[in-house]
This record gives sequence, structure tokens and C-alpha cells, in this order.
Amino acid sequence: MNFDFSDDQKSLKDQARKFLSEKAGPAAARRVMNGGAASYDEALWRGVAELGWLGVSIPEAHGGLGLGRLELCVLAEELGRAVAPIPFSSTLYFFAEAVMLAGSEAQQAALLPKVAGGELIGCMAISEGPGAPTPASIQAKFENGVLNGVKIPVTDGDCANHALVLAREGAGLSLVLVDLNQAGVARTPLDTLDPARGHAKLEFKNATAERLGAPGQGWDLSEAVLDRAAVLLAFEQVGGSQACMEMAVEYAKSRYAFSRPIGSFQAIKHKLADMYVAIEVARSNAYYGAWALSTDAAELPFAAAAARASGSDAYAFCSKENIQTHGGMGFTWEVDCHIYFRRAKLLALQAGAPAVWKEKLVKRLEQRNAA
Amino acid sequence: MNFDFSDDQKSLKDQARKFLSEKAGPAAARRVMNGGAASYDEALWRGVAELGWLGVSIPEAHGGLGLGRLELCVLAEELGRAVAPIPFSSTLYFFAEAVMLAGSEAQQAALLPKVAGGELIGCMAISEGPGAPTPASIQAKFENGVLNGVKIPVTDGDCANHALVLAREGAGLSLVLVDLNQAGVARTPLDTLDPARGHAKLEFKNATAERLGAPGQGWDLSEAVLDRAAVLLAFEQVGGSQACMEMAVEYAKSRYAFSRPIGSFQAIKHKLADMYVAIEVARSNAYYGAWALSTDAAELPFAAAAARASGSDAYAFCSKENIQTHGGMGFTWEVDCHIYFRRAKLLALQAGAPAVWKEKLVKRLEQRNAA
Amino acid sequence: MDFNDTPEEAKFRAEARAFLEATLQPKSSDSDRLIRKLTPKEYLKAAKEYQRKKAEAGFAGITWAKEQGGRGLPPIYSIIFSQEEGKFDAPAAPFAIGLGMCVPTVIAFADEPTKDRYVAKALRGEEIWCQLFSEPGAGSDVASSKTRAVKDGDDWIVNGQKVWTTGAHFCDFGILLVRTNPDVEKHKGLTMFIVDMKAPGVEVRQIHQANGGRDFNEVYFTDVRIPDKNRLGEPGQGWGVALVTLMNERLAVGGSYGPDYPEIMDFARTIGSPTGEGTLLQDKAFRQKLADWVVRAEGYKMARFRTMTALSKGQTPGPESSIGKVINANQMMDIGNSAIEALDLYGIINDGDLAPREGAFHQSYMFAPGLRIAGGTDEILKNIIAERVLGLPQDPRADKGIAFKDLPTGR
Amino acid sequence: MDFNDTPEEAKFRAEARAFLEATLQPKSSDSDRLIRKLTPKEYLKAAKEYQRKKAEAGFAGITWAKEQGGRGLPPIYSIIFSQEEGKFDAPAAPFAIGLGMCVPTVIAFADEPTKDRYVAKALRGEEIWCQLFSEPGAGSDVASSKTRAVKDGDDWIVNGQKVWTTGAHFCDFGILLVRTNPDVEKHKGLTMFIVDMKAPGVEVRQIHQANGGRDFNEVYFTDVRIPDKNRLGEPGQGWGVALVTLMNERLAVGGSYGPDYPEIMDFARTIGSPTGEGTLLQDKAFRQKLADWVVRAEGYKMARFRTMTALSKGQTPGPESSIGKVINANQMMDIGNSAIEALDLYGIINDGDLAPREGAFHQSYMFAPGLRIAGGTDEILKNIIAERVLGLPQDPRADKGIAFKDLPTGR
Repeated sequence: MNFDFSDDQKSLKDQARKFLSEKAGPAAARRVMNGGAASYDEALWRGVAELGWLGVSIPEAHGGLGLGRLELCVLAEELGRAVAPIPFSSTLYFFAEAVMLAGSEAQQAALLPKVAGGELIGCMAISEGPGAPTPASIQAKFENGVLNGVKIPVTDGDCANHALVLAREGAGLSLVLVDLNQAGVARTPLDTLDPARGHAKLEFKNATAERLGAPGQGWDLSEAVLDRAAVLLAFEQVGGSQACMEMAVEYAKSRYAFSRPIGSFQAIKHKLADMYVAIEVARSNAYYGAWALSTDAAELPFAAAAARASGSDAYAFCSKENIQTHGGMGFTWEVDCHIYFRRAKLLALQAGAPAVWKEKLVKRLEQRNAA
Repeated sequence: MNFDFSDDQKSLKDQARKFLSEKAGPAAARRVMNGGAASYDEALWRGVAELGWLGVSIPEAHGGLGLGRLELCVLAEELGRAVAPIPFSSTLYFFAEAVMLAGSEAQQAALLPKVAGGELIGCMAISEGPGAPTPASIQAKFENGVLNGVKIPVTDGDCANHALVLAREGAGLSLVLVDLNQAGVARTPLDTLDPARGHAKLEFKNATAERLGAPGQGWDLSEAVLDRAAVLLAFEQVGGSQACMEMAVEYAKSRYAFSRPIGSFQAIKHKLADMYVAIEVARSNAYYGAWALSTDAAELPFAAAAARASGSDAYAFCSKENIQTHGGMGFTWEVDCHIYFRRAKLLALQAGAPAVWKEKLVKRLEQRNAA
Repeated sequence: MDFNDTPEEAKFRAEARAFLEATLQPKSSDSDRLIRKLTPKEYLKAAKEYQRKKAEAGFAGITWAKEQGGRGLPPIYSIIFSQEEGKFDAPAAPFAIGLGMCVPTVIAFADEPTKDRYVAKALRGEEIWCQLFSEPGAGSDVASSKTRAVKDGDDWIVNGQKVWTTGAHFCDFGILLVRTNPDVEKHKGLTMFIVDMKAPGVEVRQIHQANGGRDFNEVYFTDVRIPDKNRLGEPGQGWGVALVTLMNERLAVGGSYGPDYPEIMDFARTIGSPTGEGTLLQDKAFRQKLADWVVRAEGYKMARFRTMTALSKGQTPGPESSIGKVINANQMMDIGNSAIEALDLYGIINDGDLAPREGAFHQSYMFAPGLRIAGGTDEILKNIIAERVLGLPQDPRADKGIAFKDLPTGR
Repeated sequence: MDFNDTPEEAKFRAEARAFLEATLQPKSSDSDRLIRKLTPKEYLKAAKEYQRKKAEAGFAGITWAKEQGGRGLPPIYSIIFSQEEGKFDAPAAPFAIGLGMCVPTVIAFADEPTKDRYVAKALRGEEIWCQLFSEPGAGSDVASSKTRAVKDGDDWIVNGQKVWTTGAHFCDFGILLVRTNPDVEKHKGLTMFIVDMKAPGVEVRQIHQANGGRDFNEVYFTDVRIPDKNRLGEPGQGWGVALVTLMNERLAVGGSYGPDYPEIMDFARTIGSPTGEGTLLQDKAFRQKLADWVVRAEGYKMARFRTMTALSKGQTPGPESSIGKVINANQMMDIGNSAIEALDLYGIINDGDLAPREGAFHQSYMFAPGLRIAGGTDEILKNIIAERVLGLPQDPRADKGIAFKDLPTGR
């Protein structure tokens, strides 16, 4: 039984925490929220690139470190903990995973080295409006190498230079690759609940595009990408939940009411114990997801859904009750509680809402039992 | 604004509480649970008859007091509080309500005086097996004045002398009246989670029966009866919840742990406050149901569903957490907590499970909005 | 059992209705409301104007004694008036706290000359009041306020900070809870004053809230002079005075906040279910949740009718009305969250123009965490229910018999 | 990251498996289990027989030191053995508490002659042990035990009552926590003894539980003589001894109890949905609940794998394993309740013959309330997590510096 990360992976984690506690954290998120020039922290992005994090999961043949997914999970937890305002998830969990999953040798050779080098910011564009997308709901159209349609919202769509877009191709759906820096693409930045991360509406008018993977495989492919992203997002959720709990614990120890630390009141103690339980459940499911992702196990779809469902629940609970633990101070802009509360909502929606994943979890359980 | 019971109704309530605290309560329930001769407390039943309670809702013309439904609600709350081991609900909320709703003049004249006089114990037989009954699921058959089929379980089916049975008649369903003391009826008593109340399996083999109401109206009629019963059961649930809360509060004041009354620990305080909130919500919905029932208002189906949904939730929560508040003692047979816990489950199922009523509530909301 | 007014109540309701129709516009779409159409300055002017008319028509201070310019009616009548007023676009908010909590406290504790000076002007809307109790270090435990007042001749000199003050920036006066004696137990060293918000040394700053809004203020006091005649109650009796104010707060029974089940039900008709089958309203999981919201919202509504019945019979409701906020704040968050998650990733968009319908759910989702805290946290309200309604023992007190200045503060 | 044994662990697992196959039958249907087929007396005999074989084969006291007849292996090995043993119909339950908690305490605190007398016999299954800590007035607060022991020459004379004792009626010895000095603080006046359960004055009565079962006992002590040599630790040091016992309790990581999500999922295929459309398993509301159960059950399972990994690396898990019971007891109740309610009125029937499949859900629904209390209530476990894992301050103590006899008890 060795259901834990290796010592190397743990020291990567320590290194990441040290780096991010200096360079990222709520303060960095605030700089972006308060509307700096860019919609992400460019210095942090460069720093992350220099540390080689953008190449952790990318094969050495394509300019990466070829370490693997467990290392990426470790980084995801720390980036989640640091509410990092960079397009890391869009570029690595979605874009790079999709390219590695279905990209041609040429596409991989062209794109992955740029990702590893920090020159390419990628994003994934599925949503076209209110509600969970379905194969039938997708309107964007790809034919003869040209893409038309509207995608809204696209996480990091405002800063990405490449997008993977789910679009109709003939009778089916395909995933197509688009360079966003071309005449046929219009971007409109969007105000969101998490202003520390960029979002945009992307309009494609006869934009040049190429397919990633086989025609008509778009839906299955994007589901496969979402499963991989789900595990990695779950680690960000665990990291964020942990940060909320630690913040609440520290405050509960130091804040006095009725001449006692509020952490000595059972209402607060048990609230924090509930956070701990939720995080332990989420973390353990995330570890299972990490194992399945790193070994490309048949359990991945099931494990990913479990990791995502419990990660979303844990972060929602911890970020909400962290505000409550802080009382009035927790509802001020200057205290960081709301930054986690906002990020929790983004992470819960980024790869599809919790109810969608709970339904997926049960469907996959039925399939597993049927098999 | 006069959204409360009248002074007369309140003094009836006080009288009922006084009588039941002497004659009923957990001790009476235990006598039946421990398997006395009868499956209900005959002495208590006679006492209740002598007080005229069985005739409260029955018109004077038919030997009742003709007081009305609000008085019946008042009694229901006290009977629920006293976990009374008598077939009151089956006889009055279901049987008598159905007879008054759809019985012919002759049927009313024949049956209602006997109900009011305590000579007739009635019951309602819908369920035929696992799961919520549907118009399609009913198998019992009524034709040419003869009933065949099996009903299981039937609350108070072991002690009732008359039953109203939902059965197929031709293409539709009808509600039919059966004298249970005849050769064509076989009863098998059933062990249940609430041994303080009798349940039986009823088998009808060419049993003589007569229809109540129009042919084919059976389903709508039984739904209408369930709505009326739902309001009255909600008052029993409110009474039972209140009893649990008061029991828990008393224990929390007198039981010491760590040299303090356990009621001074917030974990217990807030648990009891949650009980209070649940009961206030349930009580307020029950009052609305009482108003709708007593005025035969168009809102009755909606109000009944709301009253039942919140009554079931409140009693489930209060009876469960009353055990928890009592700690180890609460899990012993000798302490009364489990008597309420068992009754809570029966009341939650007696007219159909909570999820069924929540679905009804939403359906009726949609109809109300459509109207 | 009925929902009808008594003849007297019906007559009063008709009068109120007539006055309101003659004075205000019926409630219209959000965008047409005065609060949206007018500048803050204009809105305040309209509010004062409306309050003057209410006073002239006898609909201000409905429950106040006649000698205070009130109408001397039982509380049910002011609830009836608010019910009717609620149907109109009434600019009444700026006076809610002053006339609901502050001035009644003045009436209860001030001497005649002081009452003559303040009460009538407040009632006629010429002067607006705010309440200055909470501090950064004294929220749930407001009795540990440490804003200091020191006697100096016939004046008191105040230094310190209050927080979460509604309307401080447009108010003329406030009732201020301060520490006048740190050498006794915390409840015994407090004193209440009337403070002139325009006095030198009073500085008002808006609070930037977690939801981005700026609805509350911090108020800083630097050597602010308050004449002793502005004292309410004896020195050291401030806590008793504050309790009267907070009692009045409780009588201002809180209504619903933001979208509730009818709004999300309408919304659910127009959006797909998370399972991709049919609309959200057809989704069985959503329907079960919807039923729970309906039950709580209707239950709370009916509970208020029971409270009104008690008032109508001349009884005063107790702390049981605390259940309202516990139910509503959490339901508001739950409903807002459900709507946002039903939108899937689109739910992250927080742009009223792009998604006006969704906007209301975003707003209440982001405001709800504050509502769970404002005016008593969930935890404090549950303690109140447990102790004052159910009679459970208090939490162990760590401050018994200890002078305020010696209490542990963790700092 | 993997779920594999180390080579040593794999080797040990194979040995264990071989022993078990040679000794026991694989687990079969409930009705075929030894516990059902045999009389209590026969079952106990079989259990002692099995324990003897375990001891001879070196699978008893796997983690105990060699000089105690153990195998001196790290805790992971006893978990591996339990995993394998769990696949067979092993009559091991009667020894769980004795060998898991009591005898390790004896080993830790007794002198050599005492250990020689008891340890080997217990390990070989010749004598069974129980634990006597809880009292009617001392449950969550077990340190307030008031069963009294008074010195009389070389003996102690014990009077009082213990409760919730598992197996007291068939046990030979117990470890008994008693009050030897009521004149000091409660934690300082306790002493631990080995008590002969067959000694005169020891009376065992079964407890009739709320769910109808009789799985636990009350034990009454009337002038029971215990020789001083049976004392474990110094007089007044009993609390420290008890903590060691309770620490061992924590290492006995609890598994799942009764039907969980796979069982209700099978059940849901066979029953209609509450809305009358399709099966329960097709009901979206049920599916969302099912997902929550899956996530908790799988999460807990994976958390245990993390604990095992820690053990496998030689670390000892801390109080975090307390989360297991908090999750499982409530989930057990929730799942039992959902199954019962899905049956609609039929769910009230509690008759194993009439409804064998439903029976399991009824049982766990009725037992779950007890499980939320046994071995630490939800509330106590959350306090443990908050204080020992998160480092939050203790609740205020009302008993500091007060002699036990002067502590308030409400009586």
C-alpha cells in the first residue's frame, strides 16, 4: 500500500508552496481583480514558466520535463491554495491535455513546446450560453477549415492565443484548434464573479481552424479532456479549501468574543471540524483521481467524477463558512475571504456544474456495474 | 388578522392535554408495544369516545358534535404529542373524512353515528406492496358488489371493523366500503417499526362490498381524502415534534457532563434551536392547512402538501436529535426517545412518503400558477 | 381562524391606502424605481418630503404616544401600513433605523427638553438618525465596545471607532454606545449618548464590502465633544439603554430578501436541466429542493401572520421572530447558488446588462454571506433562541466579575 | 502512487490467506454464518478454538512484542490480516475489545508476574476480556466515573455500576476504571484495575436497546474485592492508563456498517420512484443523493488507504481517523431512511421473513442512532477533531481545581 505522493513529489510541493507564498496568494489575485493592465499576473506566469511547471506533464520530446500527472496534481493543489491569477488550468489541464490526448504528431510538435516554454496560453471553448451544454445544443460550425459561431463564456479567452473549440462538423461534433490572433476572431472581456481570472466572449467569423482528433469525435474527446481536467481542478479545490480552513482556524484562535477565542465556542469548533471532514473526503477522492489519471486507469471517468463532486462541495462549504467564521470582517473587501469564495464558484463551474458531475458519477457507476 | 385558534379551541386543547397526560403518553404506547391483548389501548379509546372527540368533526345530524375541523386539528396535535396508541387517525382523518366527502346520505347515516359513538373503527386500504401506489399499480378488483385482492400494509387493519379500499372497477378505480367482519376477509397482523400502532395484511376473497362515491372516482377521491388526512397528520407531527423538543430541553437542562448542564454547550443549544425553527415552520404550515381544511378553500391541496412536507421533516429531525441529545440513555428501550422516533416514521409514511408529497407540492404550485 | 382585518384595522388600512395612492406611484419595474432614477441627493430629498407628508397625514410614529406626535396605536397598525406601503415605490428606507430604533430610545430615556428638541423633527423627516453600536472588536459581543468617552467639565470627549453604520454619511444624529468606565464589568461601564454627526472630529468612511457594494460605513471619533445633556440614561447604564434599542430592532420583523422560490421557479422554466433532459423545473432533484424552499418560505410567511395575530391581540412578540433571518439568509444563498449552478459555466458571468435576469441571483448569492452575519450571526441568533425561548443555560462566562480593562482580548 | 503491498506485506498476506483457507469457510450468505447457525455457547467455543489456532499460527498479537507472544510487526500487518480475515466467516468478534484494547493496556502497565498470568492465556483465547469505563452518569465525560474503590488491607472494595459493556456476560476479566480518591480533581482520583468478572458481587445485566436488540450490558459491583496486585498503574494514575486504552481503540479503524451505496443502488433498481415515473434509480433526486453517498463512502475508503499507507511507512495515525464514524453513522441512517421511505407505507413493515431485503435497511436505520453515540458522540468526535487535529482551544472547563466530590452534577 503506497497511496501517497513520493518524497520527490512532496518536495516539489514544498518548493511550489514557498514560491507561491511569495509570488502569488490573495495579494496577487487582488492586483488582477482591481484591474491591472493584463487579465492575469504576467510576472507570476513568467516565474512559473521559468520553474518549468508549464512543462511538468509534457514529454521531454516536446520540450517538457516529462515528469507526469502526479507532479501536475501537486502543483494544482498549491496553485489552488494560492488562488493564483494565471491561465494555468486552461493551458495545461484543458488545452495541453487535449493536444496530448488527440493531437497529431505535427500538432503536438508545434504546440507543446510553446506551452512548456510559456509562449502559448491555451483555453477550451465549449459553452455557448446559459445551461449545461449538450451534443444537441452546440451551434458553432466548422467546415472546410473555417470556424463560425459564438462561445461564451471562455475562461482565459481574453488572454489565450490558442483555443480548442467544440463545433459542429457535418453530422457530428469535432474539437477544432484556433489561433485567436487572427482577423476572424473577436473577443469581448466579461465581468464575472471571479475577477481574478479572465473571461471572454469569443466570436468566430470565418476564422481559420484545424481539427484536433478525428471528425465527429469532438464530444467524446471533450468529455475525456474534462475528466482529466476534473482531477486537476479537484486538487485546486482541495488546496483552496485547505487555505480557507487554515485561515478560519487562525482567525478562530486569535479573535476574541465574550473574552474567549471564538475557536473555543463549539459552534465554531464544529464548523471547522466539518470543514476538516469535507476536505479529508475531497482530498482522498482527489488522490484516487490522481492515481487513475497518472496510470490512465479504466477507473478514471468514475474517479474523476467523484473527485470533482467532492472537491466542489468541499470548497463551496469551506469558503462560505470561512466568511461566517470571520463575522463582519469576513464580509469586507479588504479581508481575503471573498477571494476564495469567488474562486470556489469558478472552479465549481469551470468544467461543468456539480449536479452535472453527480449525474455523470452515477451513470459511470451504472456502467461500471454493468461491465 | 386572526390566524390562530379561538379561545374555545384553545381550552379544548388544554382539556385534551390534561386528559391525555393522565391516560395516554409513552407509558400507554408501551403497554401496546409490549403486546397487550389488543393492538390498541381500548380504555383510552373508550375515554376518547366519552369525551365526544370521535364526533368532533361529525355533523350533529349524524350524532356528532358538529364542531368542525379546527377542533379536530387541535385534538390531533395533542394526540400526536401523546403518541396515543389508538386508531384515531384511521377512523377520523381517513375513514370518516371519506364518508363525509363522498358517502351517500344512507352511508353517512349508517356509519357516522357509529364513528361518533366509538362503535366503529375504520381504516383506509390503498397500499398493496412496496413503493408508492399509482393508479396503474392497484390490483384489487371490485365487481358486482364483490371485492377481491390483497392490501398490505393497512394501518389499524387489525382492529378496524370497516375499511375503505381502493380497487379497480371496470376501466377505472373506485373506493369501496367493506365490513371486515365477514368470511371473505382474512387479516394477518404485521410487525412494524411502530408496534404501538396496529397494522395488518388484508386479503379479500369475494368479500361483500359497496362503492363509496361515483365509479371510477376512486383515485381522485382517495387523493382528496389524503389531502385532508395530511393536514391532520401534520398536527400530530407538530405535537410529536414539540414533545421531542421539550423532552430534549428538559434533559439538556438537568443532565451534566464536564460539570455543566449539557444544554450549556452550543452543540446542544444549536441543535435544540434548529428543532425550534423546524417546528415553527411546520406549525405555521399546519395552521395554514387547518385554515384551508376548515374553510374548504381552493388552497387545500397546496396547503396540505406544505403542511405534510414540513411536518414530516420536523418530526424526523426532532425525534432523531432527541435521541442524540440523550446520548447513551437515549438509545435504551426504557427511555422514551425511540417511541417518538418510531411514531415519526409511521406518520411520515401513513399518507404517503415525504418525497411523494414534495412532488405533489410542486405539481400543485404549477397548477396554481397556471390557473 | 381567518386572515381578515378587524373592522378598525380594515378602516385604517383603507385610510393608509388612500394616503399612499395620493402620495406615491405604485411599485414598478426595478429600473423605474426612485432609488434608481434619482441621484442619492435627490432620493434623500424625496425621502424627507415623503416622511413630512406621512407625519402630516398621521402615518408617522403610528405606535408612538400621542404626546410624541404619534398615533398611539398598537404595533399591528404599523405593520398594516408597511404592508400597504410595500405596494408602492416609497422612499422610506433612510428613516427605518432612526425612527424604528434610535428615536424610540431617545423617547424612552431623554428628558422633556431633549425630546422636544429631537423627536418632532425626526418624525417630520427633517433630521435623520443612525445607530452607532458595533465596533471592529465588538460585533457579536457588542457590550465589549471600547470607544471611550471621558468627562471634561459639562462635556464628554469621545475617541474611537464604530462600524457597519447604515446611512452614517447622510445622518444628522446618532445614538452612540461608549465606554465611560473601564474599571468595572463590561456591562456596567457603558453609557449612551446622542451624537451630532456633523460635529468636529466625526469622520465617516464607506466600507467596501466583499460583494463589491458600499452600503455601510465606518465612523471615526477623534476628540468629539458631546454635551452631558445629550446623555441617554445614567452613566454606566448604557447597556440597559442599548437593550431597549435592540428590542425595537426585533420588532422590525424582516421580510424576504431578493429572489425566492417564485423567482427561481420562473427561471427554472427557461433553463435546461443539469442532466440535459427537459427543463430545470422538470428535473426531479430540483423539484425536491424547490419543495423545501416553498415550505420554508410559506412557513415563514405564515409564522409572520401568527406574529401579526399576536400583535393584533395586543401581545408583543418575543425573540422567536429571530428565526426569520436564520431561514431567509441561508435560503437566499441556497437559491442564488442553485440558479448560478443551473447556468453551468455561464453562471460565472456577473454582468447585469448581459444577463439581467440572472443578475438578481448573483446579487443575492454574493450578499447572502453578509446577511448571515448582519444584525446577529446565525450562531448568535441560535443562542438567543436556545436561551431566551427554550430557557437553556447561558454559555459559561469568562468575564464574570472582571473589570473591562482586565478582560482577555487576545491582543 | 499505487495500491500494492510491499514484497514483505505481500508475503505476509499470502501466509495469512493460506492459514485462513485452511482454517475457515469463506463468507457466505448471512443465514449460513456461524453467528446465525450456532448457539451463543457454541459460537463462543468456536471463537476460542479459532483464536487458539491463530495464536499457534502466529496470527494473534501480530503487533505485540515477541516476548509477549506477539509477532512484533508494524500495525499495517494486522490490518492486512483483518482484510483477509474479513473475506472469511471468522468468529473473531468476541476477542476484538479484549485483545485490541484491554490486554495491550495490561501489557503496558502490569508487572511481569501479572503479565505472565494473563497475557498468554488471552492471546490463546482461553480467557476473554472486556472494558469497564462508561457509567450511567459518565458517558462523554468518562473521567467523571464515580464507581468507588476503597482500600481494605491488601484488597480494594468496589461498589458502583458500569454500562455499555460489550460481552460482559461471557468475559472472564475486565479492566475497570474506578474512583479511589474523590477529594482531588476528577482526573487525579481515578485508578485502573483488573477485575475477575466471575468474582462475588459482580452482576451482569443485558441492556434492552432502543432498536430492540440486546448487544450490551450493565455491570453492577457490590462489595467486590480486588487484590491490590491487580492494580494497573499507581493509585490516582487511572486516567493516564485509560487514555492508553482509548488510544488503542482509535487504532482499531472502523469499517463500514450495514448497507451502503451499493446495496441501496441494487435496491433502487427494483422499486418505483416516488413520483411514479420509472424506478427509484432513474429518479434524478435519488441519483443526486446517491452521488453524495458514493463520494463519502469512496472518500472514506480512500482515506483509510492513506492511513494504511502511513502505517505501512511506520507512522501512527492520529485522531483524524475519528472522521470515519461521523461519516458512516450518519450515512447509514440516511441510506436506511431513504430505502424505507422509497417503500412508501410498506416501509413501516419490520419483518425479516416478509421483507428480507428491506430488513437490512430497517436494521441499520434503527441501529444508526446508537452508532452516532457509541464510542464517542458526533459532538465529542468533532471536538476531538477541532482540538487535537486543528489545535483549537478547549471548551471552558468548569471543573478546574475542584475536588471531584465538590463538582456540580445537577443532582
